[in-house]
Amino acid sequence: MPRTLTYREALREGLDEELERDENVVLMGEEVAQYNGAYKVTEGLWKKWGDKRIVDTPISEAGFIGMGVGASMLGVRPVMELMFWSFHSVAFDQLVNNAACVRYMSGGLIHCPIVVRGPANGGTNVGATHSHTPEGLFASFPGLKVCAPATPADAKGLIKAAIRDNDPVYVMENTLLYGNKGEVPDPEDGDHVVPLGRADIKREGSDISLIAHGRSVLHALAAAETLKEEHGINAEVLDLRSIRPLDVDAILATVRKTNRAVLVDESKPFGGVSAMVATLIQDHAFDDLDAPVKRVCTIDAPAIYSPLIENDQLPSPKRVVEKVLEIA
Amino acid sequence: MPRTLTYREALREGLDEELERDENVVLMGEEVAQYNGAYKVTEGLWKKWGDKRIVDTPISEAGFIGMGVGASMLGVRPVMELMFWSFHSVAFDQLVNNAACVRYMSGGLIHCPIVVRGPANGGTNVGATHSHTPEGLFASFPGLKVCAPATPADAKGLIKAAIRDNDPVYVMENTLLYGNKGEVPDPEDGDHVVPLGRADIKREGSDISLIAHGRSVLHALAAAETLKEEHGINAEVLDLRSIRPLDVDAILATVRKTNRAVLVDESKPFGGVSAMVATLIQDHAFDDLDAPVKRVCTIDAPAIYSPLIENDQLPSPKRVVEKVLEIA
Amino acid sequence: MTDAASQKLDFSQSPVNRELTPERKIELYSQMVRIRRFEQVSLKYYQSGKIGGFLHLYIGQEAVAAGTVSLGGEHDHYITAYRDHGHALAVGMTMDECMAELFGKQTGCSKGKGGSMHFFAPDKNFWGGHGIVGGQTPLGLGLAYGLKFLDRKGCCLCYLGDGAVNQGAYHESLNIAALFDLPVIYVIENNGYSMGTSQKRSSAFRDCLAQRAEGYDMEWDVIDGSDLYEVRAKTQIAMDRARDESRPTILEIFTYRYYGHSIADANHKKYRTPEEIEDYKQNHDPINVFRRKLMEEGVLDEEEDKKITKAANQEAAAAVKFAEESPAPTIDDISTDVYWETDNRTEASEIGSHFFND
Amino acid sequence: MTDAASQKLDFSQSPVNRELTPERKIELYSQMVRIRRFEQVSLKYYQSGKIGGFLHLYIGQEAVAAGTVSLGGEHDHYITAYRDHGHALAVGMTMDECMAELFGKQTGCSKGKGGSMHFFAPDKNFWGGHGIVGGQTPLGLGLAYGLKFLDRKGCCLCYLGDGAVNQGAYHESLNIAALFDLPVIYVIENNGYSMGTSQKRSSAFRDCLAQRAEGYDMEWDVIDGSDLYEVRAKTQIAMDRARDESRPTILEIFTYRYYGHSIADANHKKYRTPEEIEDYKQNHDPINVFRRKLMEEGVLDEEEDKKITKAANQEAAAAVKFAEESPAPTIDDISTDVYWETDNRTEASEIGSHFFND
Ligand SMILES: Cc1ncc(C[n+]2csc(CCOP(=O)(O)OP(=O)(O)O)c2C)c(N)n1
Ligand SMILES: Cc1ncc(C[n+]2csc(CCOP(=O)(O)OP(=O)(O)O)c2C)c(N)n1
Ligand SMILES: [Mg+2]
Ligand SMILES: [Mg+2]
Repeated sequence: MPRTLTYREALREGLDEELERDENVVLMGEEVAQYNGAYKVTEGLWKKWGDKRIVDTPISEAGFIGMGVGASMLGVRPVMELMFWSFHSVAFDQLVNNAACVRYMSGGLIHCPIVVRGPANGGTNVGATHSHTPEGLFASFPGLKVCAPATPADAKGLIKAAIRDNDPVYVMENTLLYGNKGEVPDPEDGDHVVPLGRADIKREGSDISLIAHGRSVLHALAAAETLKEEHGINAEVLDLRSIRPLDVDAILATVRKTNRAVLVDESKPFGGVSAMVATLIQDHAFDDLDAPVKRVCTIDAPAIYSPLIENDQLPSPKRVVEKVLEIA
Repeated sequence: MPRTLTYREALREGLDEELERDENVVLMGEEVAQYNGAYKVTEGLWKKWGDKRIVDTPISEAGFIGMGVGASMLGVRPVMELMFWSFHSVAFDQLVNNAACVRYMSGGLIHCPIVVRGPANGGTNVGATHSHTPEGLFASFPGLKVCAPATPADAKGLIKAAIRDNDPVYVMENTLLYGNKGEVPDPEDGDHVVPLGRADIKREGSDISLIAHGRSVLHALAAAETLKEEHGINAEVLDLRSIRPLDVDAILATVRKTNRAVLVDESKPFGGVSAMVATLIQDHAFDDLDAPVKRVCTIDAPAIYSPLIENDQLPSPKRVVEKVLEIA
Repeated sequence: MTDAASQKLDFSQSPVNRELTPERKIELYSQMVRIRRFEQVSLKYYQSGKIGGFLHLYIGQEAVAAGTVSLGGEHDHYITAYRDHGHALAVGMTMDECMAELFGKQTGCSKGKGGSMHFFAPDKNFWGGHGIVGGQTPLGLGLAYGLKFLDRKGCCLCYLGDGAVNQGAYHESLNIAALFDLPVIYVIENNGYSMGTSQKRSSAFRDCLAQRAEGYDMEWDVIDGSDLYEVRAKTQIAMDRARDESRPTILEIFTYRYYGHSIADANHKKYRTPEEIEDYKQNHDPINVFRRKLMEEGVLDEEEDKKITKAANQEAAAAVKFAEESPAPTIDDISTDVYWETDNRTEASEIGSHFFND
Repeated sequence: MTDAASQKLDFSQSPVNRELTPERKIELYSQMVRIRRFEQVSLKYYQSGKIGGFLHLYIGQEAVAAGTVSLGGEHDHYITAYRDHGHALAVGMTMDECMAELFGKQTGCSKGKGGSMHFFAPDKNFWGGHGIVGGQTPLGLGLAYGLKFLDRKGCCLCYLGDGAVNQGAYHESLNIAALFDLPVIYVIENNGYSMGTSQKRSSAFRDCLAQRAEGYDMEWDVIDGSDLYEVRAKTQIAMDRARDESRPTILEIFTYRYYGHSIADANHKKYRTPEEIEDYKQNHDPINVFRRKLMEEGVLDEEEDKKITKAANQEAAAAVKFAEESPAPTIDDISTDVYWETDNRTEASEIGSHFFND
């Protein structure tokens, strides 16, 4: 029987279940233990699991993420919180060299079962350095896996899959989704794990495909409603959920069905996940396309602070609708 | 009267001329002064210009690149060498936050006229951590500019444009090109500056467009010869030279002329410069395309060490020819 | 620990304090009052939703910014982290431009693009306002490098928190500062906590955090941040060392913040005892301490004090009005201030695409 | 400096050395000879073009790896930078797999994927071989964290160079090591230079680099790296501290490399005087020093010595043969060892695209 949980609670339940399942799982990061997490995702876990399993670290992202990578080589399963994914910038070497390459450089002798998680999004008026959306960036490094859940159920299912995965998985959450509610399967009905690499059709449609991940999925869904009501356009919404592995089959299938696609992606437009998806679509569904693949991205500038305008810099249902109307 | 210089000499001449032109230009980096540079690009400059203008730094990339950014805010013009661009990973925050965002976050009160330069390429058997090609990665950050010269003349012209530019410019050179020779205009015939943002047709053709940057341009040119000789295909080769600003007009023009494009890009295939170029082409030249835009990238794994196989992981004329034949 | 020791010395008699005129003392006092009032008002508007993002209040730490900046001359520069309102007002920024920035308005010091964490005033030698913990420490080094390179006799005061000392960039900066003999002073504003983590839980150290300087053969000192006179007296020594000998220093200034890490920090009464907070307010509040001293010295009286408070209140109220009435940034504003060349419509900016919105 | 002081002590009589049997002493000596011979041979094949990339020789530093690793037990782990051949052989890797790795062959320890800088043998507690300066220091911390978490009584020896101490990641690691009481020993192999830069030109410090430990309230010691007995005696103390008290240490071992930074370094006779190099070879060569001691002790004679050298020569020659005859990696090999899940063809690996080659 599904219950309603917030995205935050769903993540926490996933973490808690994995802490229970495997004694080698350890959560670490800044303020995750005694403070209950800057965004309260880990609330109550320190009290329940104690100092050994839930660990506060100094503000030394390179140090503690590298430490997690090293510990994982010995069999520990660290789940590390970046208070903001934006702070990847000070731990980049550990994230893209040590975590991503140690297996390869050792000819497969080592693997590195870590999870790094935290929010990666704009929209909270915290400015340029705190609003990075690096899911496309990390997905470009072979050796890494990346996912970005949009709903509470996916958040729980993906964090559990990430923890069980034997490769490094970077889970990109979203501050603006933490409070969102949604149905999440009851643990009594079995383990709820969402595999990496499987996209999900969040809305069936026939006229155009809206392909998105993370909070942009919600914009796509809202846009689909408007398109239906005001323009009689029946949009399909595909939630990628996982960026690498990527469900290329699902992407091509929806495009082959609708012959048109608009990609919604909070990345900046040079690159991002959507440039890769557009490239794949035009390559593998060239003859199925009735129009160019279009994208709705963040307006191309560092993130503006002003609460009076920041939302206009980001993708929105309105901008999605406008873009669809250009090609539909 | 053009002379023949190596790529390395051309860069050095460009640096030397800018040191002469502007007393605020200072070269810094590991081993750039007394050791003459790990790859000898700066050879002789310390002897000529002395301790104040050519500065050896400790192995502290975050420290000295951040230092350069700070000094540039006061009016110094630091040109910083990363011995390998791969070492961006330990200075990432300074590169993508401080350099890229300080102008924006200050509402335009500050600008940051720095240059960061060094080799960014695979092919030298130095393994996964030393073979990154981050030109697409950095181009994705608004506030940054990126270029990647393929010839001695472009190397000189672009490094000079980069130094004069008032925004941060990241110049991606290539270890395997340093020894290549080519004609470079004589300083007596005037200042040789190649503006950022202007692509260059390195070979005229009519049947297909090969679009590349850096060493991949040479692969494209070699492939074009084979295509001509063995298959009667007349390929046009467009050298992007600058990744951001990007010469979108030139890209679209060549595609509109040939109706087919193969992009050659040493990046890993998830993302990279080529995913962005493919996205732009299919978006803006949709009706001009007779076939999907194809890409030749590095095989999707961390860089392998083995000198017996590394070249096969990278783009090569052979792989370009094969790819062209798929769609021509 | 240092408190006890430093109580014994009367820093009001240090040369740099002895030379203060009564007017200047009043100015310094007013400065602290203004900073506090500005923030109290901003707190109110943050809570009413007019201000977005984070709001990190400086209340309790005023003597650090007011004291150190008061020593600066033409070629002395400042850079700090996200808890930057105090430094901004101390260097002479107006409440208007600061409040407008918090409100996200076009008239803000950063045109509404930076917000609370990113105040800037290069014309006043103030280089921000930086959000990435420790990320400003190489920039501060660079300002010092620039001063030396350009042959200007000055120094850079680079502020950071007690939690920031464990960032790698800071360590790299310390080594370069000492190795290159750069005129930078790292000022650790030690308020005892980094978010909810006490100094003891975040740093391993022997006597204090500043002592790590010894590993780089660098000078250091510790300062009681509740005493503006002490802040000035000891900072002056470091600034002289920087300006005259081009040598760096670490100063660790013990201070305290009354509010949470940011206003979003609802936990701050959990990780600190009410007694601890109360003790600071009662016995170590920098404004109270200085007020008491000035009254003892006969420089300030009740009436003057009230006037100062009233003026600060009025200034803050006017700043709110200014901010409220200022225009919001437009969509077009999002795309400016990215590149100098495009902002200045130079020839270079006409070549190639700089932006990829469509 | 430390040389002079340490000459006075005879470390052969330290408990950990007194308990050495003659056989074990010969083994340690042979170990150093093997390391040197392996590298001399690899140098030859590098010059003839059979080996690609960089070749950073350890010649001159052998007593560090041989001495420290000789103290290790079941739960002691090792990790180092790119100058890793010595550590690899010391932990018991075969010359065959190491030489084949240099030749870029499938039979190499990393299947030809890592090369000289990236030797690994997790089954021997050796975790590489890392090319980014300082990048391995948080990994070493993590190995120590893992030991403590998994309740294994052991320690991690994490080696780095004198130039690497100025990387931020190292500093962050030191703080965490001390704060969390982790059983890690940072071994600075101070060979006086980082590429062409002398220690004095790269680091600001008071007495020595290890002393920076004090800033983290951590123990430290300095060691003469030409004396294997001293290396063992002093490292043992740190290892006991790690294993028994779970406390970290920084050891700084003074040593020297005879060759350039890498074999591509044609400058190395410019930044160092021939006298300096000659002095080390004559008076501080770890193999010569130990040979002399063992001869004095009557443990080794000329004949045995010749046998050892000959055996090492033969082993290295056989390794070359093994490497030469081994198959090269195939194109398909490029795509394995990226993900554990795809290598193991798990169910997860069937879902979605992991690779984007077409
Ligand atoms: C690299 C990085 N990591 C984490 C954060 C989140 N964060 C912001 S402030 C802060 C605490 C800093 O404490 P301290 O340095 O003592 O300064 P204070 O807030 O006390 O002034 C943290 C963890 C950040 N902004 N940057
Ligand atoms: C982050 C980073 N910066 C620069 C380099 C290039 N580099 C490789 S080794 C080296 C010198 C290191 O010297 P040291 O730590 O003393 O070790 P040694 O070579 O003497 O063993 C440099 C600059 C690198 N590999 N990684
Ligand atoms: Mg603090
Ligand atoms: Mg060294």
